[in-house]
Amino acid sequence: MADRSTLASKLGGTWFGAGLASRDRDRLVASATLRAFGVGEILLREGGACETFGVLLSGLLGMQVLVPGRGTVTLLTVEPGDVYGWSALVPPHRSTSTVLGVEPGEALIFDASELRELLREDDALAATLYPRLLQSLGRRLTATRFQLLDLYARERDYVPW
Amino acid sequence: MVTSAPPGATFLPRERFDALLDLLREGGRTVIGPMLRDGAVMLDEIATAADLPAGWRDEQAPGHYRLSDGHGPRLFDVVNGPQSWKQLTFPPRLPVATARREEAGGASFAPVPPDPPRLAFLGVRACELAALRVQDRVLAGGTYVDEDYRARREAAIVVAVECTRAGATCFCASMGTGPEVRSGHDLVLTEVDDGFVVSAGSPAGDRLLARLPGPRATAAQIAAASGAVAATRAAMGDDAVATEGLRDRLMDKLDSPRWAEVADRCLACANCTMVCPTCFCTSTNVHSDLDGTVNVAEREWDSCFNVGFAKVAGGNFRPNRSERYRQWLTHKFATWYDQFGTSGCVGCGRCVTWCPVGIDVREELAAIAPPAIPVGRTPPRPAAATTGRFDVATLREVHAETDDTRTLRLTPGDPALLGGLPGQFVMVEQPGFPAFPISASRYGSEDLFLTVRGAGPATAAVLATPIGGEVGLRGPLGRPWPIDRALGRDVVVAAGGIGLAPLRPLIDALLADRDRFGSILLAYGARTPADQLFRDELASWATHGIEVVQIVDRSGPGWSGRVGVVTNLLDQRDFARRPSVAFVCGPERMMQATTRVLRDGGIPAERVFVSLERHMECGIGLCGHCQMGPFFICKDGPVFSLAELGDLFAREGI
Amino acid sequence: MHGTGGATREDGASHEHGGLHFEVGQLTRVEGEGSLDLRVAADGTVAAQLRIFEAPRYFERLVIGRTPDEVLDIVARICGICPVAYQMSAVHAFEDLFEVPIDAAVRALRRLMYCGEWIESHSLHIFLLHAPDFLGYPSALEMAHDHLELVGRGLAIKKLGNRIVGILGGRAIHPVSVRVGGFSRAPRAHDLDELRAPLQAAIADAEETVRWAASLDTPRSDREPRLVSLRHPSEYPMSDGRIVSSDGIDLAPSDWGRAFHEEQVPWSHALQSRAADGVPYLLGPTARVALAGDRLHPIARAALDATGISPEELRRNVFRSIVARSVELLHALAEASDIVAAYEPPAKPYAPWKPRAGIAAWATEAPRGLLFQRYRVDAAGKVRAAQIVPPTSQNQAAIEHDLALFAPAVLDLPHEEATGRLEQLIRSYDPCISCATHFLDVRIDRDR
Amino acid sequence: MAAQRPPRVGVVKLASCDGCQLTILDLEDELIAIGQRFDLVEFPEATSRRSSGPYDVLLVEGSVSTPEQLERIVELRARSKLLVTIGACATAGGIQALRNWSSEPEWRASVYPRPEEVESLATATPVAEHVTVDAELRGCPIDGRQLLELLTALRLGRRPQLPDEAVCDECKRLGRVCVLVASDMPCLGPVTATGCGALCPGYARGCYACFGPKDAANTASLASWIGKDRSPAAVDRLFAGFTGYAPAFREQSRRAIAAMQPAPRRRHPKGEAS
Repeated sequence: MADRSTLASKLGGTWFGAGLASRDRDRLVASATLRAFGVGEILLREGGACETFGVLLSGLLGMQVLVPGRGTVTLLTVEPGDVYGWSALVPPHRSTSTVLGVEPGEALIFDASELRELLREDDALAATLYPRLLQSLGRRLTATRFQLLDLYARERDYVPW
Repeated sequence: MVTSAPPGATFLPRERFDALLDLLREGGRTVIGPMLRDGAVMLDEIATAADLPAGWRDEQAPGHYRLSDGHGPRLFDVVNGPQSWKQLTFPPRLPVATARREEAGGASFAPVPPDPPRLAFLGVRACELAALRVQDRVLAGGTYVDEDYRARREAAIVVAVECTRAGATCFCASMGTGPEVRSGHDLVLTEVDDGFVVSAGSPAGDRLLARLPGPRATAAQIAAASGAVAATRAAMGDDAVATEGLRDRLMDKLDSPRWAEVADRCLACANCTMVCPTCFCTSTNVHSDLDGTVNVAEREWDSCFNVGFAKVAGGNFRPNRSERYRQWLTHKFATWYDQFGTSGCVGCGRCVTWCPVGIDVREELAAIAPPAIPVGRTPPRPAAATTGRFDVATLREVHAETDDTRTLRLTPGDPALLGGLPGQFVMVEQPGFPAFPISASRYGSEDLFLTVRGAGPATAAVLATPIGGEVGLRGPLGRPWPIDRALGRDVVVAAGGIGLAPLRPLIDALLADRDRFGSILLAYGARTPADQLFRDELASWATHGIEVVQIVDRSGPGWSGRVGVVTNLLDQRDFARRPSVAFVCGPERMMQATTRVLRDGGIPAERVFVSLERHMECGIGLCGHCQMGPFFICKDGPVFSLAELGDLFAREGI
Repeated sequence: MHGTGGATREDGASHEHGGLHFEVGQLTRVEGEGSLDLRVAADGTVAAQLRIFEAPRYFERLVIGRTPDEVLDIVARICGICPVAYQMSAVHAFEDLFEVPIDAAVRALRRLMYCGEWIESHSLHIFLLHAPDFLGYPSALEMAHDHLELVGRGLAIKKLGNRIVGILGGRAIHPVSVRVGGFSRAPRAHDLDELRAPLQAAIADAEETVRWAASLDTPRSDREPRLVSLRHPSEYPMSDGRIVSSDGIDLAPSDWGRAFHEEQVPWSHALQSRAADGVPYLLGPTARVALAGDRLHPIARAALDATGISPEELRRNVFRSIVARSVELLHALAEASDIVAAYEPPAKPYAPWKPRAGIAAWATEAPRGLLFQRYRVDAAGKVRAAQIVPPTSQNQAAIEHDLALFAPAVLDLPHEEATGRLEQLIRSYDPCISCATHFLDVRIDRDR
Repeated sequence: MAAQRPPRVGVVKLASCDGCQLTILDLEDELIAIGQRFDLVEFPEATSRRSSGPYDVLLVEGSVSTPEQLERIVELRARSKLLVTIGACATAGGIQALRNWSSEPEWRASVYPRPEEVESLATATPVAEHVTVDAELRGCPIDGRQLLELLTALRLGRRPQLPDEAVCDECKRLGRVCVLVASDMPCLGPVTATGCGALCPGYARGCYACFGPKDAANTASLASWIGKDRSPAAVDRLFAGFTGYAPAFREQSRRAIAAMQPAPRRRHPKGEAS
């Protein structure tokens, strides 16, 4: 069980946490814990209650959805420094995908209800945290659009013979 | 304003005109000049003065041309007809190369050597001389030279005629090209009441003039001549087009609503480009016998107004009429300056007269880009490539990269092709099929590696070459990756799909001098794991001092790596800590997104380099197809810095 | 209905109520689509029905509301094999009504153009369509394996015919230069020079062709047809003269309707033409050679005489039409050569004209025979009604008549062979079934 | 490259004048060579050999204008690897497609004494309206050089090089004088696909669009220019020619008919709003 200051500095070392005032970092990590995970270890389950919000410190996380007949499909991977479990902050607080380890690593995780409580009473903190969250979601949205564009697909000249 | 006729001018009485023709015909020359045909003045062989349109005059207006006779004895009162002299210096059709399939199964490729006719051009107007000067720059003044054009120019004598009448669509005075004849001619005639004041403009002209019978022109005759030309200038006026700062005014109006309005009238019929004396765009068709044994590549005039002009496999960079009209007008009056240091318009007025629906560039320019204060702009860096040469390479080995992409190991007959640089390309062909551009994916000591994706018959034909079979190559062409810019700096190499192929020789070069560069990151995005190129090499690069990060759009069996797009690999990074350089290659849309992230990450536009794709047909900047704003992708690129491209990158319809 | 005909035919002879029903599926090596139905009654008499299932194209309706010059472009499309013939009948009809004076040089060019089409059409038929019947091949391409010289000669002559029409009209099929009053553009003198040498060579080839055609052995066939063609005081009939027949008809080319009329028969899309008395009549090379042989070019006349084939044999044996056609091929080449040699460009390629209301009608000699057109024109020169009578529709009754006469001789042969013989007879007429898109009695002014 | 077994080629016709298939026989210099390299298994106009398929390549001439032809083209498509339409009738409906603007029964009645005995569809339509077409040769008739290019491309397995530009491109390359600008003759060259060799301007007359509309033809602009000093009906007749049913020209007719007062000469084609 690492002490608070270590957690705060780990948070500060990530893209998500970089530039947060130390006061804010301390308030955030007050309810945070470290979680190590291995390959294939599930951190959140699609459709399940999303009770933790996490910042990836190392390793790689995959976001999967289940397609009957095709099994689980990994749609996107999360890079260290980015976040997962945003549903913890947005109603109805259910995970939109299954989050599991792709490469072993460590995440800084926050209890959902405590984090929500904290952001409710600390408007200033909320005002700095939410834009970062939206930036991360925005990137995922853009990435998904490019995946849809299927940019690398071959554009073949139609020639019947 | 006075004409160039010096005191030493000769006077040629009109009834003695045949003496001049005889002189020009000496040594078997053919005289080509203005002759009446089908209600217009066309360029044809002039046997005697009687073939010239004596007493005829033209009435010209937008979309309107009529001739009438009975206007006295003058021979040159009709100004420009629909044909310009490019008809003779740059023929509408020309066989340029042959490709043969040999009995043995081999192949041979050869250019067609120039064989210019010996001509005398009679009646070249000032605007036409300007047009020839423009052609000289475009076709014979750059890194690459159209040998056939140069030969035809050198074989021709130019006899100019100063205009003593202006057509209603003429605006040479506005473009500063006439009506006075100043240079580019061997002889110049100015027609007065009873004959011509003749003077020379070159040593060859001096020699001809010396042998031309007739008295010295009197001061009165010379005064009459210059007076007539001055009157023409006055009649024409010089305010039809405000050329001052026109280039920048136009380029600032790429979004003008007027483009759409003129497109409603424009037929995209290409007449303006066909009659234009400086338009030089061409396409090449391959004419084969039934068995594809003998194949002749024939070049023909093409036009940026034609729908197929900017097409590449699966797309068209200029699908709309408004974009094509904008391309033409901005090229003529703006980007031409960037490319050739001169206007592409000489004010001959043909595009106005011969537009079937009477669109008048003078009006369009005034409406789109009214006069304003000029702003400077730096022209692009010249191409740093060797001149393309024809060669036959032998196929040694084929390596399947993916289901539709193969890497060919070829031994060129000409070692010069191995002297190419990372990022340069070669034109590849099989007899009977059009040639297409492929960037080298590796330079070996004896072999050239090309990674080709089957996207149509031409690529399929090359991929079908048997081991030991022959492939036609021309190159190396284009501007390479500027590796020197990366010395001592961190390097980001971002590749999408088969975009990794043109980057591989760059990576080879970086590894060869690994210690001269800072950190090297290779971010590679592919469609699926199965679509990755050079899989085993990706692994080995990772063990040789390159951080290799791979990501795929769609996960697949056995894939336990990253899923997403290349930007995901870069958008958390801070490139501002140390000076970095980025080299990016992939689909255009991928490059736009990636370069944006790189710049947000702190790499300046001058140090972000991309390699562009366009419809490349000649590979040496002479056919016009691959034009993008002020650039020819093949000659000025394909590698560009974002700074050079400016806001042209990612703009639609350019 | 589509039989498959020829080598792979499935349908055959079948007995029905005492009679024999015999069917030749889709005819091959003819232009257009037709088939043949023979009904042999119990008493042995044969009834022949030539079916033409060419889809109707309503040309007589398409030209309504059009100007004369537009009509020239439209009627050419009735037939890709003889477009010039359709343009010639129409242009003469309009010029006759509008009284347009035609320059002598223009008239010569028109004749040259018609010669070109005769050469192209006749050589196509002789060498590519008909010869395989006599030599026993499914097509000229197979025939070329063993008779390369013959096919090569035919193609060379055919190419020359196409070239003549091409020079005058821009292209051999649907030429573009014919207009009321003359041509939109007349060739310059030297434009025709390229034809001189090839024409001389082709004349020699055509003389050889006449000998060859005369030497072919033909099935027996005997008939006494009524013959109809144009006849001109001095020229071999093409665009001028009078309509004459072997039994005394003598009419102006505009008066075709006085002696002939059209009927619709239930088994065919093509209307059939009959003489007033209903007796079939025969058009084309055989008729022209019989009725105007004395107007043949001396070279052609001599070649015909040298064959030793009697006028009776030539007239009565339907299979001899290939000889008459070869003689006309030679004539067209010889006359073309004369015209080229004497050519002086006209002062103006066409004469101006003014429209006027009335009936424009004319008949000219298409390669296959008399082609008649009739237009009702309003004061503005627009067509209000049209009648187009191609040669094949006029020959159709004669073909059926000859088939009925000839059939009994072959009905007992193996089906293949019988089919071959019957097709050969039909091909002797060089039927152009694609032309069979023409109609009777257009009602007037329906158009608003 | 060249196929080991010569491709089985069929040539068939629907409603047409036979001129396009005759163009094959008019390749006099190449005909025999073509016969050696292609197996002409079905070509009724030229050979008694018959085959109901399958075909490697089927060249189809003519437009679909009878119920029987409609059935037939569907069967033929099923029996053909490649189906290539040749000529204005097959690719645009041809001159007979002008009946699509009128009442077909009325036309039939106007030309047949016993119309009920003639089988005919209400419209004459291009083949591509009924089955998939792999390639097309335009023209009325098609151009021999383009036909040869198609056959060569087939044999070499490359794309045939068929121009998609205006007649004007070719007209200017050949050094012809524009009849529209210099003689005020109505000419459809600027909106018509080339391929004919700019024939008509070369013979001092305006183009009448044998090859049909070029890609993205701006018919409205040309029509209004030509219409400056001509009646709407005259301009309409110009577009209502051998490829008048091609979409771009049909659209122009729609505009013209809508603009024409009083009642137009032609009604709107069936299946199109007035």
